[in-house]
Amino acid sequence: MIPVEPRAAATSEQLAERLNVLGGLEVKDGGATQGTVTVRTLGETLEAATHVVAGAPGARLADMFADNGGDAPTLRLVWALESGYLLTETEIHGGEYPALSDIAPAAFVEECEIYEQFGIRPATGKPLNRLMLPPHAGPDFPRLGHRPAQPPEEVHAPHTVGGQAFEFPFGPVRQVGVESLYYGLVTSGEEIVDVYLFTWHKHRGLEWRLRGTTPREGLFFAERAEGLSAVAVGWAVAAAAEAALGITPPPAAARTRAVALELERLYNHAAAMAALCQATGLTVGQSAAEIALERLLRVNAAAFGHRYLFGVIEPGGASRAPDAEVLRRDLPAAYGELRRAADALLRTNSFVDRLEACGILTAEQARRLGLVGPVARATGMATDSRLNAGGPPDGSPYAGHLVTAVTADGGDALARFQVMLGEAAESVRLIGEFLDAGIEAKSAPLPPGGGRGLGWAESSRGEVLAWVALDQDGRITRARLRPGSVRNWRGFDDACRSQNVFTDIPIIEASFWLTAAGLAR
Amino acid sequence: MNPLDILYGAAGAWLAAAVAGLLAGSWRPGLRACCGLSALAGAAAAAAGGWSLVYGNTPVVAPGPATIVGGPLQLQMTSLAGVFVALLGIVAVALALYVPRYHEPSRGTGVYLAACNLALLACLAVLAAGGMVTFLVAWETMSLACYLIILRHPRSGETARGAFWFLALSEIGFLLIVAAFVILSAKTHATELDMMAARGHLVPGGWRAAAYLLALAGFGFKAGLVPLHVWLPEAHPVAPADGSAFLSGVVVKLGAYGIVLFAFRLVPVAGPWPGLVTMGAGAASAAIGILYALAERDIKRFLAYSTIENTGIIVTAFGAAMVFRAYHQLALSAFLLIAGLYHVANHGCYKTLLFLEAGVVEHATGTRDMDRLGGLVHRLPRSAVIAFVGTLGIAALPPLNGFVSEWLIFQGLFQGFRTGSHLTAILIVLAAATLGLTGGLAIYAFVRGFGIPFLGMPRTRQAAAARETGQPVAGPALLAVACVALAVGAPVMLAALSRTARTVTGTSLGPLLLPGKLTVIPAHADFSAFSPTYLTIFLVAACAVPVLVYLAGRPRAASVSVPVWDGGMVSFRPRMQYSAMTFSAPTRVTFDALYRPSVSVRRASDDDPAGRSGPVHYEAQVTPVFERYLYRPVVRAVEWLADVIRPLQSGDVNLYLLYVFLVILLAYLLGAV
Amino acid sequence: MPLWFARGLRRGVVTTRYPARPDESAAWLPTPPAFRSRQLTRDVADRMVAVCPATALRRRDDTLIFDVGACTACGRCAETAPDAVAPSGEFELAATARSALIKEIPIRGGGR
Amino acid sequence: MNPGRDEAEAARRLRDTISTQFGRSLHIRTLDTGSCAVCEQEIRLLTAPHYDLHRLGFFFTPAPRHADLLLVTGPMIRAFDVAARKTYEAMPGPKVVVATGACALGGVYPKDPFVHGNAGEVLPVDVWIPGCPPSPLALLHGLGVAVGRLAEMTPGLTFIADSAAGGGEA
Repeated sequence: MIPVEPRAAATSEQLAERLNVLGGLEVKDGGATQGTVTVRTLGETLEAATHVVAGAPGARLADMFADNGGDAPTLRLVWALESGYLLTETEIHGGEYPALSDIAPAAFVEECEIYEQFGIRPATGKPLNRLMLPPHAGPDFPRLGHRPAQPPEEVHAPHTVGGQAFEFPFGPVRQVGVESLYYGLVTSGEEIVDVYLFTWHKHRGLEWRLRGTTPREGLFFAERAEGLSAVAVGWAVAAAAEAALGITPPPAAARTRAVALELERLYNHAAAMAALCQATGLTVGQSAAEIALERLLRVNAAAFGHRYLFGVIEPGGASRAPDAEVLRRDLPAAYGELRRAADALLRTNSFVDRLEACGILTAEQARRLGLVGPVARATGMATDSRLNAGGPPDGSPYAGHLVTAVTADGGDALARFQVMLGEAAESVRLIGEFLDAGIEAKSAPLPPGGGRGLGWAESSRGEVLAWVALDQDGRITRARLRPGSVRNWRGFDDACRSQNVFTDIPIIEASFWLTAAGLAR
Repeated sequence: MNPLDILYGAAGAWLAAAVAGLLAGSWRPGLRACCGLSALAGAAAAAAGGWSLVYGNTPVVAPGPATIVGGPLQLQMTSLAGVFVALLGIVAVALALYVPRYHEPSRGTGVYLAACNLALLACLAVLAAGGMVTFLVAWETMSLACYLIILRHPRSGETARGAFWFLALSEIGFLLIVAAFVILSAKTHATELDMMAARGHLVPGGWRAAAYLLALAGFGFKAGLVPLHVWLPEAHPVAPADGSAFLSGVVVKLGAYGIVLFAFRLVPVAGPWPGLVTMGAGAASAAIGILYALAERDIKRFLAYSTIENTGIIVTAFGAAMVFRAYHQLALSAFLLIAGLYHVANHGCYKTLLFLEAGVVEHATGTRDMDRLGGLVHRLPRSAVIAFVGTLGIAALPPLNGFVSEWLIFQGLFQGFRTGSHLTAILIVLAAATLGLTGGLAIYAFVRGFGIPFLGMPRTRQAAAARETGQPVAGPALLAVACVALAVGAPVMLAALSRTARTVTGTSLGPLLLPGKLTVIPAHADFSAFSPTYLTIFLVAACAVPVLVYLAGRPRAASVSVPVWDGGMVSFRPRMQYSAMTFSAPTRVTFDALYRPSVSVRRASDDDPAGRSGPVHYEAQVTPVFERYLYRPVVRAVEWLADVIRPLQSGDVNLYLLYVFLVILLAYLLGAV
Repeated sequence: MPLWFARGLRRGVVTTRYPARPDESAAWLPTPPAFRSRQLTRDVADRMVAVCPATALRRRDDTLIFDVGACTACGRCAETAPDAVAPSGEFELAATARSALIKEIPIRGGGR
Repeated sequence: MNPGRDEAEAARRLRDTISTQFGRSLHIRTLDTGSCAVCEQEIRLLTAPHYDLHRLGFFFTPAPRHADLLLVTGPMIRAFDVAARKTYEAMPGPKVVVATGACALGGVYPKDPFVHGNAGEVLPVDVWIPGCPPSPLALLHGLGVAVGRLAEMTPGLTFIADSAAGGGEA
């Protein structure tokens, strides 16, 4: 084992050199965006390399995915360090790779997904879980890679319930106006013993669909992966394409994108507040929050021509820019509505008591599961991809502005609600600063040729990662979408397990404010 | 011709049945003859019991030579014992109809049937005992016969343990009963019960109280009052179905008979406190009994705890009757005595029925664990209907007899204010409140007791493979008819019982109790009135009206039957139903101070905390408070004492000579004094 | 402890009069495009068909088949041919027959 | 889909029975067959103070057993069609199916191994509401058309903007 001396934020370059010591390495600097360093490791040294990187202070496994690139599938790990992102690529031969979830537990769900899509399994042989594969999926079910050798029945952990508990089936068709998602609530009659989710009802195979499309056409589908985070996912895919082609959007267009992202964060947090009031049964509070939400959506429609900001982002820049005067006039009024409703809620004892100690997540759980966004910040982790992804690269509009990661401790529904309110206030301030700095609807032309790039954005649900590989005539050969919901639904299981009763589940789900569409893609 | 003569016939038939059982061994026609004789005897006993209710006490008779049983064999058929004899008869008939199809004739069947009939005979002797010695000898014979019954299937240590618990506690109880009788007969210089009752004034107050408390404790062991109840949940599951039905239906009732015998006939103690003590013990037994019933998965243990609850209700009624007598409210006292006796008959019927049905379920599926049953209503339709009638009865739901008797007991308890003393009134209302809690929990327990095994989807293959053919139905059906008859015919039964109360408390409540032909007044007309017969008729009519309206106004469009809405899920699995323990989880949480549950959970994500979902295992165990904190210390103390005393008998001859010398010396000294 | 009842009353009525009277917020909604058939030529139509991600546009020799139901009002056709496309301003497009949503736009732009 | 005479005829008869039977109140059950969560948000906003469908006599109900109208969103994922059939069959007749959003009308997702692409493939759709997402006003208009209380505008529109006004008038 290589002794890793604890030092201040180990920048990804220093880490790359230390990984060189392992031998068999090739450091490839990833594209124009300065924040990403790509390291190619060999299969044998993968485990050692993962230990080294996981050991670095503040290292967090942001994503793990596979690609059918060469003759054998290549495994890519995306590590988020203080100094930016580190991408390790490894060729996997023989359909087995060392179990990375033992080192970084956050990798478990990705291991299950890689098994379903590419058929390669971690070496330990521990049972995996079914994610996107419907139970009746035949061998002809479309996959990104080739079919897994072992049939799923042997690999997947059975959801058997033993002893005196019983499984309360909930879904997939749930309350009105709520997405289809199947919960298996294992309960002892009073409190919840275990929760598991089936998400294959909403799997539209977006990563399979993006193959062969140009970034511009791919963006149309990427935005609809998780409609409520259309801007964030669109921005991540556009940034990935720009990183692959080595261009950066003009600063004014980047600021337009940032305005759209902050507007999206605002209306999502208003919608979350309305859902929390509905879950706790405070109907007047819910109406007040929905009034604020509607006014924010109308601000979006007036500024960008679409209530949910579809079509604003395009590869290279922004397709539309808002009229600064309209935004300066309407936004403060709409946000004032939200602020007044939130202050009244925080002074309503019945509401606050209902949220306290409901769906508790500890910082240790958040770190172990690799949670992102308000859910992680509510446990005290100050992770914000706008902030510390290798310092805002020159292309990022947040470069010159003070971005504070709003955190709270306690990890319960109230902490998440307070983080959302704090972020809403930050967003309005940032929008004002961006409008002052000047915005316009311009986009840099995409040069021909191919490449690979990693893009990210901070959606209202957390860090969205996208990785794109373009072939020579600019068509996507492999796209990886990882909206924030994919990570935070794992926290939802743990939050429900902290012995809450049935009526807590809608409150916990509203406080997370995730989408099943984002999880199932 | 008096009821006692009919009982000779019954006794003779039972004796003959016992001998026939012994001779038959495993010969099927022989066993059938034994059951026939037993049924005949049962019918005779039922007739005698019913007649004795109205006939009053027969004179004491001493048939046969005086020293057959080491003392004068004195028999007397009192009307107080009439209900119990009638119940004994009906249960005997039901068991006789049930046994042939339940027991496969094997080597021990003959002996077992002989023991059963012997037990029935002993019970009859206890109830018809005119003298102290007859009573005690018959009581002990009954205990031993029941011990043999429980040991029918000695296949596992569990059976031996359950039988031993029964015998041990029975013997302790017997000692206390003997002590009580000795005190009374010593003071009144008589061994005949009537003589003792007549000379009751000779017994000074202190001895009278001591005798009553000893009797209460002694009979409490057999009746199952709470701290003394431990043998019931141990013995019932291991006894065969008809054995445990007999135990719960009749033997436990003899405990109640003993208490009412001492309280009302032999030694009416002055002052309210014995009544309050009895009522307190009864209320506590009722509440704790039903709470433990809710924490049970085994059907028979669940029914055993329910027996404790119902005995608690009966004893509470008798206790309240004693309290009202102490405050010279004789009408109310007689009314509550009648209500208690009526509840004895009711509980005897539906509890025996439920135990027989539990036997059918175990016979058909091979298991008694509720969490392994389910969906039996489709596979055992007839048994399900009969069990439903029994469940309606025991859960005290309106049309049936359980409701009538509990309603009468509540009417009596609610008139606590007539005692005049505030403290007593409060205590009586407190007992009524405890019974109210018990009533609510009883409905909750029996919805679970009937719902989990009979409704829903079968949880295991055995439950799915259950078949009705060949299962005994006649016995439980008879008891179901008895329950309905007791409910509809309640006024008739109460009229007969009022004659019994007159023989014991001396107040004739007849006209006051039943002003109209079918309405019942709880001793004071200004309080309330209630007619079980009209209630049943009205309820049946009320149910019929919506059915008729539906049939008349039914939509003509073709109706489409669609599976139950399940949220669009692919398929329901049996594990997605409430199980016995999860259904009773709310009480386990509310009363965790009593239960002290110990929970063990194993989840897939425990060993590898990375959000993996997979198999889950959840277990919640309820700690047996009485066995652990009351009986275990007593047993350990006895063992310790035994270790201390053992050296005395070390087998050394010199030591024995020393003992002989010391005894002689002591005798000399005592003689000299 | 805020009086939610009073707060609700103070906030007043914000409910729209729609459908009795039109709602002014409808002006900001994205609406499917309307085509100027005189400015339409075959290659303009082909460019628009190529750029439409939602396969709402198809060309059958001289008519442009426009499926209003499939249109997501993303505005990409207006970007490629600004003079041939104008916002229709129609958002009340519910139809009881799917065929009512499929419109045929004649291409009269001189066949260039 | 042949826009034959019998289809329009059946649709008209259905709407007559509905307007006579339901008169002023209708219960709606929503069904998400794979939407991107934005149509769901617009449907939730129907109960918001700004739009408030209760004043028009429409009510949301969780159980399909009590529902008269099924509001379908999403491109009807193949793995979901069992649940969709079950929801439709769990509703008592007469019932109306409204497909809303470009996904359900076959726009966004073409027919492929993952999705049917069009709600009409699995459920008999009576009213189609376009839009991505359809705004709450468009939804209210769609519901009005479904119960026959609002006029259907689309047949009259040509989407040809030749005159100076540029509007898509008849």
